[in-house]
Amino acid sequence: MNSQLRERVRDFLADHDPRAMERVDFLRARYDAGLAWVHFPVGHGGLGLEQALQPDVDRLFREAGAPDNRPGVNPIGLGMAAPTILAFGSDAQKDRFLRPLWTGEEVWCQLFSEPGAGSDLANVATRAVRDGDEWVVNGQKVWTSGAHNARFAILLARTDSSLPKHFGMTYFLCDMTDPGVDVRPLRQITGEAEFNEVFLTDVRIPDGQRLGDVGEGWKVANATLNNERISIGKSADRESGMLGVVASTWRERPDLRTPDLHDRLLRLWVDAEVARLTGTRLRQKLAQGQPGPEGSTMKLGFARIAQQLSGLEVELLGEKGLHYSDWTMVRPGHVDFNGRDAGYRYLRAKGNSIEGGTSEILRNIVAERVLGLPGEHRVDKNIPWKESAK
Amino acid sequence: MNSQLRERVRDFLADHDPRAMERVDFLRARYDAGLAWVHFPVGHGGLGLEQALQPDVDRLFREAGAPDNRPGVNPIGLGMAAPTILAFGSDAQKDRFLRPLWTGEEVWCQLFSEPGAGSDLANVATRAVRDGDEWVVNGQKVWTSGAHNARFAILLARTDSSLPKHFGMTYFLCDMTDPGVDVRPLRQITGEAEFNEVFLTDVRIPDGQRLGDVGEGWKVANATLNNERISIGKSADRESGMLGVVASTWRERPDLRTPDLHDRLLRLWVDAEVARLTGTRLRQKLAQGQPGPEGSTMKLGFARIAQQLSGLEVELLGEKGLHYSDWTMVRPGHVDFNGRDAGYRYLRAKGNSIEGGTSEILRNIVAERVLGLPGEHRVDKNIPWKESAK
Amino acid sequence: MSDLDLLYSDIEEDLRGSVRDLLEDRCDSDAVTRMYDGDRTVVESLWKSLTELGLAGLLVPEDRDGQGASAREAAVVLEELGRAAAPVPFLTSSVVATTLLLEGDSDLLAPLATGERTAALLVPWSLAPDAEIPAVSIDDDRLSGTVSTVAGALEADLFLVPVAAGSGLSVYAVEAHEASIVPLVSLDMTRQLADVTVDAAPGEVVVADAEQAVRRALDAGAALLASEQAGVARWCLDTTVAYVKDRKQFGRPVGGFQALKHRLADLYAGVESAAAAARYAAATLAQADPDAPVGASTAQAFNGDVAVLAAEEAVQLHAGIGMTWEHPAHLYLKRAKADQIALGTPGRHRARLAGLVGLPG
Amino acid sequence: MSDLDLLYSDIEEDLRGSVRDLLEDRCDSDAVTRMYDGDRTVVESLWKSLTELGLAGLLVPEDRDGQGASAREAAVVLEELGRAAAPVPFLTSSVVATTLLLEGDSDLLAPLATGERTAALLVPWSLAPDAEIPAVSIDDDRLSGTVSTVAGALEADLFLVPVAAGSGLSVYAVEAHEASIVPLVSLDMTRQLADVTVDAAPGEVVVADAEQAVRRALDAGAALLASEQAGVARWCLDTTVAYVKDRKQFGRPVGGFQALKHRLADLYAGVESAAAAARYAAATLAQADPDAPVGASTAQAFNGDVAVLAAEEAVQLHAGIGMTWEHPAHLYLKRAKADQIALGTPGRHRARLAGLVGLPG
Repeated sequence: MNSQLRERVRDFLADHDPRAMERVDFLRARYDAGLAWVHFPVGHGGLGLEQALQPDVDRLFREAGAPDNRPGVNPIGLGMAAPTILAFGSDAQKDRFLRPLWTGEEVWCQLFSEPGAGSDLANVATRAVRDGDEWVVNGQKVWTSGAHNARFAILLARTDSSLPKHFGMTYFLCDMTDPGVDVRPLRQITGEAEFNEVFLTDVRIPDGQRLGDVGEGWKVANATLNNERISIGKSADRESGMLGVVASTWRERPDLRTPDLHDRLLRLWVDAEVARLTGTRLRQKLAQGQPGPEGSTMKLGFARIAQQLSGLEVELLGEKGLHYSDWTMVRPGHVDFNGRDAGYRYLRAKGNSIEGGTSEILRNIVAERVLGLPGEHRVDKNIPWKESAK
Repeated sequence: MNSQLRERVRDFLADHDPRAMERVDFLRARYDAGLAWVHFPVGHGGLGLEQALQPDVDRLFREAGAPDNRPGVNPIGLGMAAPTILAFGSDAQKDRFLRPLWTGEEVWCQLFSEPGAGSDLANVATRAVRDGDEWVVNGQKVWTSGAHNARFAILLARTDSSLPKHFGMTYFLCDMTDPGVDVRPLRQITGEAEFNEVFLTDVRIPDGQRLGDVGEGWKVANATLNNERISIGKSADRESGMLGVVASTWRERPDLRTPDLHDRLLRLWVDAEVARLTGTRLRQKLAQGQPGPEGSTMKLGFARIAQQLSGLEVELLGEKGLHYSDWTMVRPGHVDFNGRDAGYRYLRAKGNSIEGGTSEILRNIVAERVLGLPGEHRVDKNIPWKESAK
Repeated sequence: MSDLDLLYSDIEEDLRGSVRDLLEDRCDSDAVTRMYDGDRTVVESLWKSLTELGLAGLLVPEDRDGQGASAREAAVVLEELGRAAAPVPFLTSSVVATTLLLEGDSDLLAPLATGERTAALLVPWSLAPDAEIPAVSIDDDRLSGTVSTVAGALEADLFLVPVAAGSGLSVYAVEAHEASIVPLVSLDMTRQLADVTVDAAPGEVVVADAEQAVRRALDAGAALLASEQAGVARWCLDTTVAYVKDRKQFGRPVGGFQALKHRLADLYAGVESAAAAARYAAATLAQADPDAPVGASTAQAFNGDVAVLAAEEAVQLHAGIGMTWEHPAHLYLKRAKADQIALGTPGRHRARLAGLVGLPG
Repeated sequence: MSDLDLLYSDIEEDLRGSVRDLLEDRCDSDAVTRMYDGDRTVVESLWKSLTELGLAGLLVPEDRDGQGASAREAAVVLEELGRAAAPVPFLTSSVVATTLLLEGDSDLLAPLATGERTAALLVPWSLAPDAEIPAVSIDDDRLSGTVSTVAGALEADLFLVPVAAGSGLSVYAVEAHEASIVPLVSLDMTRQLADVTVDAAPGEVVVADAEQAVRRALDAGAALLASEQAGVARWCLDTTVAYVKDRKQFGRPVGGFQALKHRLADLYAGVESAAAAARYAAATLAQADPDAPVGASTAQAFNGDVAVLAAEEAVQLHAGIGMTWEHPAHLYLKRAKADQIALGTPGRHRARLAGLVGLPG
């Protein structure tokens, strides 16, 4: 690590005692000092340095006992909204939104998916009609995690249905406290409601909260999604995650072991370990500035391994695998994929190959962008959206 | 079984002592008595009865010590050429070809596939140009089993390249002794040459050996292929075929057993047994007159199981699995899929998912014809063959 | 060997039609889903209608108030019950408990056959036919002990209880009201399990020297569970095929995308094979063929996994909507996963086959 | 823990470039295919060229006439050798035999490093690093016994022979001309095996008390075989992707059919993962990390199957042409299948991992 940067952190901590300050004041000061995300520009929480330096900065703050910005509470904001606002926002938008986003004062959610626009995200039907200096938005969004806690949303809406689907969309920053926004919990197969449906009825968005040009929504949304897809997870220890849970059960319950389950567990141990090494290698490539869409394969493997491991665990537990913790409809504050019981893990893991891009879509992406195989025949590519089959 | 039919066989055997007659004379007489294939019409080796009665007739002849027509030597003739000639042939063609075909005096082969027309069989480029009462044929065929022993071939050739691909083909019966026919062995990954390439240079075929109308070749060829694809194999005993070989090795060599291989073997035992039961059920449906394209699934399963079993066997043998019997280029008289050593079985089984329709094509057929899912986008369907991408 | 008939007779198809009509009428998936929130009202009326069709007595001879049918017919009923994820005690009472009582001469069989009473064998639902059978103890003619994760206990008014009697095993009948029943939050609430405790409960012997009889009852359960699994898998396939024909993305039905077509073709092959495996298990059971245990374990080893695969593919290919509470796919995923463990996992049945067909490890 | 570097240094990429150029020049697939008909002329000149690059001595310190490189560089060479299905004794002589000699102070190491001599360890090629090591017997300083299916014996002029010496094991060096060598018709003729018999042959001890040394040599072989397998898999993927882009059926490239695209996407993920697994095995071996045995067995368990899958998919997706003698795909199928057994099957390595990572059966 850059010794100048280290010194800057040390100086900041000397001037700001985390134990003596209000949490939010400390975070705001850290943002203003450019130590929030060092790869962001000066004036917007950063210093224009390499992203690879950030983990060390975070470590220094952690070691000093400083509060963090609770990244788990605002993943959409930090991971998707912030880089998109940075790339496409006006100075006014960056000034208004980035600081409270980073400090966690304003949590964000994502209003992209719709019942008719899942894998085919460019098929969004939610309309935004211009009315003077505002846009009037009507439609239904789905699979919105954290909508009930969010202050703002990134929103994709159709502004011109006479154009082919990819060209008639615009990207907005939507205030979730608008009276036209109705958030309803969406119950899942696990019994709980981690996600929401969001109904938008005459929601009025100032034109100043449009991100990018009118009709440029697809381009902006893709920038957002690329931030999602290249996220290849953190460096992980051996046997972390789902494997650790199952391996513990295996070690603690010799009575449950059978040769069949043993070989399956060992295969999955190998798969998970190799996936871990593959992730390490990809991160090393990224650090050397060789990122690429091959990161998509990580999510494919993660989903498959999590599903097979959790399925195996239910079988391994046998009689106990027939139990379930609780079917009560709750809205979990925090989703722990490895939490609760084996049945929960089994059911929840089914979502791993659907959310954030289905495994089918990811395989298309790998085949076309990495291997260069021909794309699918696109019947709806060049016809007005309103005339295409829905 | 029909007692009248039983009596007819008994009467025939009383008049024709198989021990006292020349083999070929006996077979010709059996054909003339309508006892060759009882579902064929009277006059062409049959009695116009149900096909389901044939196995019992064959059994009665077998029990009487009568020679059979060596069906293994002429599978293309009996299984594909004969029903197609019956369905599309003129009386003269039926009279000329069916009897020596059934008796085995004339063996048949199939000239359909070409280097550029594998899964896309309708893409044949071999040309047949009319010249008076004859057709002059030029082109190259491939994957022709038994070509070097065959007297005749069923041949698909393009007679009009200005029509879309499916409409410009015609079906012929080709004399393999024509001087323009050049048969060359095609060596396979097993080392041997089970198949041939056949080069056709100015081969002259009389118009009287055209089967079906000019331009009707695709329809006729499909009738031939349906005869191939609904073949769901004979009733088999448990642990027959590849499974029997591997199970024997397992029983004889306790020293080779490991828990990993044990569970894999048991899985394949179950898969093979269930495939056997599925075949039995399909044959029972056929006997009740409920045939259907679901028979295509049998070949899919057969190929997968044979490949996995033979792969397992090589691993099971370990050190011995690194041996191979013989790489010498030979032309086997008879192909025993389960013969020779484990390495041979492993390599040969790779063909099971390619020959007679690849597993990919069969899955398309099941998806479209059985499940009714939409067909592929066909870019070449309505354009002249000569203008389509090759 | 002469092949057993693996098709359905006209009578069997008629039976299927009646059961299917009734289930369409009285077993809607919303009512079944409500069981997960504790509302079990659908069970009683549905079971009553089914018993009125005489289904509870299918396996019982006519002279003991039953229908005198066979495992073949029971298998058809189970295919339909699986297809509807129906929450009735047919498998636990009319197959497992009934098969056990058929081995004795208890008067309790007749009321079971008519549906007047409902019984459950007190064993863990995960018990394989060749596993050690847990038994309660007996002292002074009173039974005491706990049996965990029992299926069908919540619907039963009569328990058949394996009791350790000397070196062997006897089965006693105990009135349900003599036992303490603790319902469990279960992975599959359409077959909710319970822990059952008896504490110095009175009972009467219904089958003495009963170990083999219990194993045969469990084997009958395993053989016929395969038909339920085939039904679950069939529903998943049919529903998914219908959905992908209808659901459009990128301007075309997603069922036209070849990767999905190939997966569904493979799944179709699996479902057809599961039907054949289940049919063979039922046919060998129906005629007490010596191959019946091989048939049962083969079908369990195969169908347990196929039903899970079919349900997993249904969820995946329905994508988002398949993950929701409002779509019934989750009922089948939970049923399939619980059925995979019921009466022995596929791995357990493969291990049993190793012994039965002479392929030791 | 600090992550080991799993990428390639510039020096390693340069090495790869030299090896690849040489193989493109001197290892054409027709010449390799002719080995199946007994024509082995390609081996000697190819091996000579490779040794002239100094590859035989990669693992040997500079003061013993080697290059002083590490397992990382040897792994890069093996990726390229796998990619070309090259028939040279690099793995057997320059990795396994060399690693073993590095544990002693034999003068034989230097001529191995320069390529002047070539050695083979006399063990069956299927032997796993943790298996019992077969040994010949010794009587009056003369060695007698037969070792079957030895790899690299046909190319070697020097054999390293495990000898049962009292309760332990010693390794002796024996001149190849003192032994009787029977070439075997092998599944993979590009690494043709032989049975080797010594009958009262003279030899000299090169490593005493050698059991652990032999195991370490086999483990080095297993760790680096994973790179060969990654190379085999990479060739299969690359060649198949190129073919399906070019091959048209139904008027369009078959690589545009989604079922094939998805299979190739999955295969790509497998090949990338195999590369990472091989890299970790090489990195831990290079710095004698205590995790090296886990790295080797993980890579063997994974890459053995991926290489076979890649070769099988290559044959299947080339369809007819992939089944022919004239297309090189068969060379890779045979190499991959033989490599799956070499130095322990994937199942064998999984069983070993169970012990190494504390997941007993």
